[in-house]
Amino acid sequence: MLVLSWILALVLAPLLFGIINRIKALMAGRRGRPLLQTYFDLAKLVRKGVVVSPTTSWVFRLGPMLAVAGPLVALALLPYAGRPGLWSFPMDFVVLAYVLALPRLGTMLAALDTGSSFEGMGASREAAFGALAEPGFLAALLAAAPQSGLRLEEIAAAQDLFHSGGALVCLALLLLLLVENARMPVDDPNTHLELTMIHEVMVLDHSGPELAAITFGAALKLWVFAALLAALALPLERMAPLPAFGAHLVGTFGVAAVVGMVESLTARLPLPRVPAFILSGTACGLVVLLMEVGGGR
Amino acid sequence: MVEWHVHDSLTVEAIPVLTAEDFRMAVANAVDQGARLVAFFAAPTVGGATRLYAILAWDGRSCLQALATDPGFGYPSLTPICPQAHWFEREIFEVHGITPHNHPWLKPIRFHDRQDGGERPAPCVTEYFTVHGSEVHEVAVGPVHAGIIEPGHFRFQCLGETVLHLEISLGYQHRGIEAQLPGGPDRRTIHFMETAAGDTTMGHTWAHCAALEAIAGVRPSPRAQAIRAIALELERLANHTGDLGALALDMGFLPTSSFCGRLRGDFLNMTALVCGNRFGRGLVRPGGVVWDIEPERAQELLRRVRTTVRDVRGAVRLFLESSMARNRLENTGALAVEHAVRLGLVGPAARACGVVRDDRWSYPQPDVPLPAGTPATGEGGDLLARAMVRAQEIETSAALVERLLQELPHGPLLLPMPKLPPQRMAVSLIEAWRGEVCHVVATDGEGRFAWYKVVDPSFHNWFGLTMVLRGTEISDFPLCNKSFNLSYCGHDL
Amino acid sequence: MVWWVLGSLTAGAVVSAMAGRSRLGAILGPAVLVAACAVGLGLTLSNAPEGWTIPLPVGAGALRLDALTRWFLLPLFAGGAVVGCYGVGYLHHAVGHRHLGGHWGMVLLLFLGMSLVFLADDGFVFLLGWEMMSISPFFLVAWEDTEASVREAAWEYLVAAHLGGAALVVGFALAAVPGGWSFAAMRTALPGSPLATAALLLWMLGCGAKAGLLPAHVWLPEAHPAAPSHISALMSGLMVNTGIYGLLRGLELAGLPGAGAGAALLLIGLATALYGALQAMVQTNAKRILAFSTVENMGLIVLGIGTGLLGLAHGQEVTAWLGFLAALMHLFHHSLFKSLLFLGVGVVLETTGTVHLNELGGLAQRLPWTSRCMAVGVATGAGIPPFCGLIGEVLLFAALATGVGFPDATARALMAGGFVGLALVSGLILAGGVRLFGILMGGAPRSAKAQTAKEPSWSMRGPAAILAASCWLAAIAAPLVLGLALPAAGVLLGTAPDLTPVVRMVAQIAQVALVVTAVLVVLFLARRALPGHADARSFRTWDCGFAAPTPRMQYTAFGFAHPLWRAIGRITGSQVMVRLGHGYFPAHGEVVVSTADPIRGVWSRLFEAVRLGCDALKWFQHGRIQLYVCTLAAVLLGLLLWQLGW
Amino acid sequence: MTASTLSLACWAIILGDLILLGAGRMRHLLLLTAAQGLLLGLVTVGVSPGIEGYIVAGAVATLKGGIFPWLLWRTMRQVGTSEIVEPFMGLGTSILVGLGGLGLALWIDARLLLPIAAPPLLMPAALTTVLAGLVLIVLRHKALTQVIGYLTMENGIFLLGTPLAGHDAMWIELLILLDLLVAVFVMGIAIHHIRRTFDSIDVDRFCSLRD
Repeated sequence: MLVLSWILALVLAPLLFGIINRIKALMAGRRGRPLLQTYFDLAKLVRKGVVVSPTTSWVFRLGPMLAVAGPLVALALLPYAGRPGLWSFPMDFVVLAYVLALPRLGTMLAALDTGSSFEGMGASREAAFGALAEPGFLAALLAAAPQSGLRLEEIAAAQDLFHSGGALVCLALLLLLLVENARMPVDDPNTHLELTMIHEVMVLDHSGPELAAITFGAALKLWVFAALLAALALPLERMAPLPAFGAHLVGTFGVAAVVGMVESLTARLPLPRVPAFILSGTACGLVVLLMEVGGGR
Repeated sequence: MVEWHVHDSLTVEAIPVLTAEDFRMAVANAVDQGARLVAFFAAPTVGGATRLYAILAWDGRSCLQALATDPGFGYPSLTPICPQAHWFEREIFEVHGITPHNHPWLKPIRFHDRQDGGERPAPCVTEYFTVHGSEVHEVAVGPVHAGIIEPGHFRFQCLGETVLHLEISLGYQHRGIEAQLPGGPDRRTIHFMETAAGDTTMGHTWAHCAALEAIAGVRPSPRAQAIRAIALELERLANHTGDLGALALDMGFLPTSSFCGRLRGDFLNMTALVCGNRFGRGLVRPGGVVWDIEPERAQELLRRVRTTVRDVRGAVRLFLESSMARNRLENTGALAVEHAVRLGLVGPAARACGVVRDDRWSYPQPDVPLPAGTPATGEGGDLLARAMVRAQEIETSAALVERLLQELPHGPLLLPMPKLPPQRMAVSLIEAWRGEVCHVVATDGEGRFAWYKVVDPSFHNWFGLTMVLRGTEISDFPLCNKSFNLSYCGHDL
Repeated sequence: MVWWVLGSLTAGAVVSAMAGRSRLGAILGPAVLVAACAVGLGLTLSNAPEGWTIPLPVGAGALRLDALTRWFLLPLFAGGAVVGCYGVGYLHHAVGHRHLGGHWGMVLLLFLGMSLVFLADDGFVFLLGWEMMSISPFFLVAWEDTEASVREAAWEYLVAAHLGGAALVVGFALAAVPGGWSFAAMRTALPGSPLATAALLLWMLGCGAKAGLLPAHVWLPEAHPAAPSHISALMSGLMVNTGIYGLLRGLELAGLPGAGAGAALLLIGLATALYGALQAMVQTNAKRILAFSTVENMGLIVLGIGTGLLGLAHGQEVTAWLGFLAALMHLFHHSLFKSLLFLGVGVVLETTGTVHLNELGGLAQRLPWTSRCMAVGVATGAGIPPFCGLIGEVLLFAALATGVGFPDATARALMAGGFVGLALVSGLILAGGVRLFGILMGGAPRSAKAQTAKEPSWSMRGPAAILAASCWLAAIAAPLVLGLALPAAGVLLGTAPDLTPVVRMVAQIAQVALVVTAVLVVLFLARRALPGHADARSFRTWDCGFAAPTPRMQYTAFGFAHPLWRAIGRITGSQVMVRLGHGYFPAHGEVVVSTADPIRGVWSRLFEAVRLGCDALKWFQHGRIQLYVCTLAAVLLGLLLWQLGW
Repeated sequence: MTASTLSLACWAIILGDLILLGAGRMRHLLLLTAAQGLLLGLVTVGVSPGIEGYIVAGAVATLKGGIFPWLLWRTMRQVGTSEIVEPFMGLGTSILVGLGGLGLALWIDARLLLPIAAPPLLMPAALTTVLAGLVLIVLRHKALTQVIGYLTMENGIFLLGTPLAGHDAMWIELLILLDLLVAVFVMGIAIHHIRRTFDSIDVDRFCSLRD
């Protein structure tokens, strides 16, 4: 089951982008690109050669590897279908956050290695927003953790969408998912305007298999967040293994659908307002945490 | 100082030639008292010397004035006392090598080959205004852009996210149109005009025809004028709709952007219904228009305009009433009204700052009715104001088109054009969708073009864009740029 | 063995100082240091007997080697050997014309002092060691004494060290009142005594100043960067540990006081960590960034200690253990990566002559070794797997997270606040680390100095590589390291509760680190199989079609921090002054960014007030011997009366 | 009305307070105020069941959830003021202050000895609402925002009073009276502020605010 879920994640993660784009297209009254477009892109990129700028060094080539390695390992920490992940130990949610910082580190360093103002711009924004999002992510998960257990497995089991603080924790994670995965309204993955981008502008110089790695890493990262959110939102642990497995899968795609809806209906925030947006996500988690600390729950 | 009406012509000799100092003071005084510098250029005299001409427009009195001076190799610059002249003086310096002394920023406005015949420099390599300090970095955007837009180079001086200064270097679209016109009109002339700025075909073509008609003393029939006006307003409708959609797209607001993208196409197709070309090429010729709008076609157009405008209204309302979109638009890229006036901005960009300036009201073309109401203006000159002005202009344009379609006057489509009289000169002003298009034509002793000056609205407005960016966010630049939506080829010619 | 260590350090210091400018002076010192450190390491890891006495003129001083001391000696000797090797390479150009013997003599004296501080079993030896350790860095910092800023930093260091030292002297004097100067006596007599609180406060002041805790951190970002890089590594990686040690030992002697001290330390630690992290985010001098990073990490360690004390006060043993273990583990990891980073920046300084980020860049191409080591250091500092920084931070998170379940509401609130604050700090560290490495190493050189950078000799590259490898090893072998830390925490906390979950957690994190490494290796191999690995074309990339990029088009150090600075960084006191000419066509534009530490300003105003106060006392300095004698007599009389108890 | 619905309503009120502090546009502020008024009615029903409870709840919901916000909406439209809320400091700071307020409220709640047992989350919700109102009054430029602040604060005071109201029917009427008094008072002050802020605007239009 565990291996199956891992393989499924690897296979299906790029589909999330397809779902989001299809939803956006539907909402805008367009037909949209094929559901499997990300796969086609990946297949094309893997076969292509690479051009690197003369200013770059080993850092630039390492970045894409970190971008894949982080989410790959993070998958092993995720509880799946109400069952623990490959590892499950106290405080594994903090380790998850640190493992997920690996791709951020990789892409930012590679971006700065190009010596281009655009990539520096993206890295500078990513550094700021990533740093501000960190407390929100951890606070939400801590708030969701039951007194008895600090493992992701127990956190996922203790929460569901229709439970007092659960909805708020899920909202916090959804907002932070948008921030961490460079989605609207924080970042626009579809824009061509370098000056407004965050994630895309950092990877402008990558090409060929390295760009494929970054794209795949981004898809995996989105999968990790979506699957975590689904695990928290759905009462999977109370289901039989097979239905739970299916429900988790559907839930993960459901999160992608929600992201697609959000993207269809929102406009970009002005960049100076992004910290306030992150704070509002953080506040959702903090309220639950405060309630718990204050004994109000 | 000679003064005339926009449909009249005059002799070139009628323009008084002042000393450089008097010329400078006269222009500056006129601008202080409310005139606008619509064109300022150097042109050859009959004797072969180079003479500077300044065309001033008095919007309130609907009349034009002209002044000239013989500068020799240099003259005292107008820019320090009249910033509107800034860009014109740089152009004169670039093309003719006449130096405006004490010009604060004397450098070419277009990227071009080195004049001393040295090695061709790399694109955009020139001297930019530099903000010093170890923490300042530069951002060089362009000349190639990621979107499907024209080439241009933008050089930002930034501290992190804050733009300290922006300088724009253009010229990648330079085709030498003005240089190829003298000796005309010939068979190429009208095509040059139709493509001077691809999205402003109607504006430039009409301005060209109006200038020629003024020189020749031909007055096109009311029907031809009405068809011209319909095409001009359709061009305005298409571009404003497209601009609003693009603005929405740039902030990722999908509903409006996809709707407006389609609706812009609908407007273009209406122009195609009139003349077979979506941009209105081949419709207007000196003396009138080539294609007629028969009653059934008028009915079809009317139907289409009504439904499309209704859809546009819905999409734009969704956009401008969405609080997320408003958050993005409000107080972003603002320009104070006094800057807009002093820099001589035109078109929706100027009106959004609160400047009442629209040539459809100030210099109406003969037999064309005024649009209903007053020119649309905004407050604050921010992105929201520029979007609102466009939304209002869509309404007035649609109303005008409907009115014209319902009561199309009669008359011949195309009048024959006589040979142009010698030694005459005319200025035409057309409010195209982007702003004022100005054509200045003079004929030589045989009735051919002695020289021809085209001023696209972008020429006035590019510097306004740089002013908007000072001290704002670099991430706001794409939106600000889009809200001005200036032409590169219209500027570069 | 302990005598071998102390004796060789002493003798080496004397001989080396006498060797002066000779070649012997350049070699003898480091050789003795490395040898003594090797023996010291043996001592630390052996089952040596636990106590010794040294005959001192004022009586016998006592030394003791318990698990806590072992834990602190471990990085000291390990780091000492590595830094000694590095120093030889760093100073090789000074051989013959600078007084290298004196320099190394002072280094040995510093090590002697630190060893004594850790080994001391009574107040005298502790203070003796402390004084040695406080004075010698003054001469080490003042190595580049031709520069005014360095001289000023050295003086500032001396003042801070002496104020801290004075606090410690008074603290020990007070602590000795109930039972005497020996630690054993204090342990029995001090807890519960009314003097304990006062003594502890003074200890906290003295040790806090040494460790760079807010608000007494101001000297640290001045002095650490001013010193030669191997000395910076020593001071920032190892010497700050003495402050933490003093604090821990003081807490132990005072019987681990309760909730109040815990809450205070937690808050001070959190404030220090946040402030340090934010300052590290906006500073532009690489060494100052590292110094502020030290401040921040000391904050984290003290946060752990505070959490532990709070846990203890509320009877939550697991939290207490987690807190102290986090502090101890993080201290060890910090020694590794901070020494590493200073050695790396030392290479940069050596080869380019500058450590200002805005003059550097493009070094990853030119210094492949050093840049790789620095990357490891930055990743370790940010707690990125597979390096060891992660372990301490997760332990700290764990301590705080368990605290959220406390019965006491105030403690719960403190713990939850600490948890969220720590998360913010950890995010900031990553941002700051990326900035340091990215601006320093990435892109194109920003000045001619960086253009010609070259890798130095192996004596400088080797130590950095060893430290980088240790950063990884310490993560993979984390259960082993934890095994050493457990008895050290046991010295403070007594017998341990069931800590198997904690041990298993650390083992699992080590596994995660191992798997991350494995995944990276696999990806690396897979990359070789794909196109574009070896045959990548080097050509100008997109850049918006711009054909002539210049180094000015790269993000600057402060520019990179700008979004964060705008959001939360203004409390660092850094300011941006834009001078752009008026009108449409400005003639000149300039931007000045000042990154002065505002707390420094507060201190200098305070010192100014003290100076004015002293000026007021000048009437007393009249030179009349009679009055002086009279005053002395009055003081003595007063003391006598006090001693007789009225 | 179960206890869980009541606690959900309290959660909603607390969240509403925080969103109120983070809201950047006037129309959101007004919508939130209206929603809070309706929630207040819900809480009243929960705390004091019975016919009196329903009457009071209905009155409260109509007044605070309907009439007041609508009046303010109309005023805003007539004055033609910009939609943007003008905070002294960033909206993020306000949210942080609100979170601090929630913490303070929980802390006070743990130490407050009430004569009667109140539902668990009621007191924190009430105190947070009062503090949120305070923040709106103190940290905003616009007069209209301040009126909303007064309203919010008053909502909080009302919430504080509800558990007492359940005990004794007399209290209810007193509370309503007090409420109206406060409302009129608040409006009076607010209009004074508005008059100062919008000097040039026709003051007569504010008559619509009078009750």
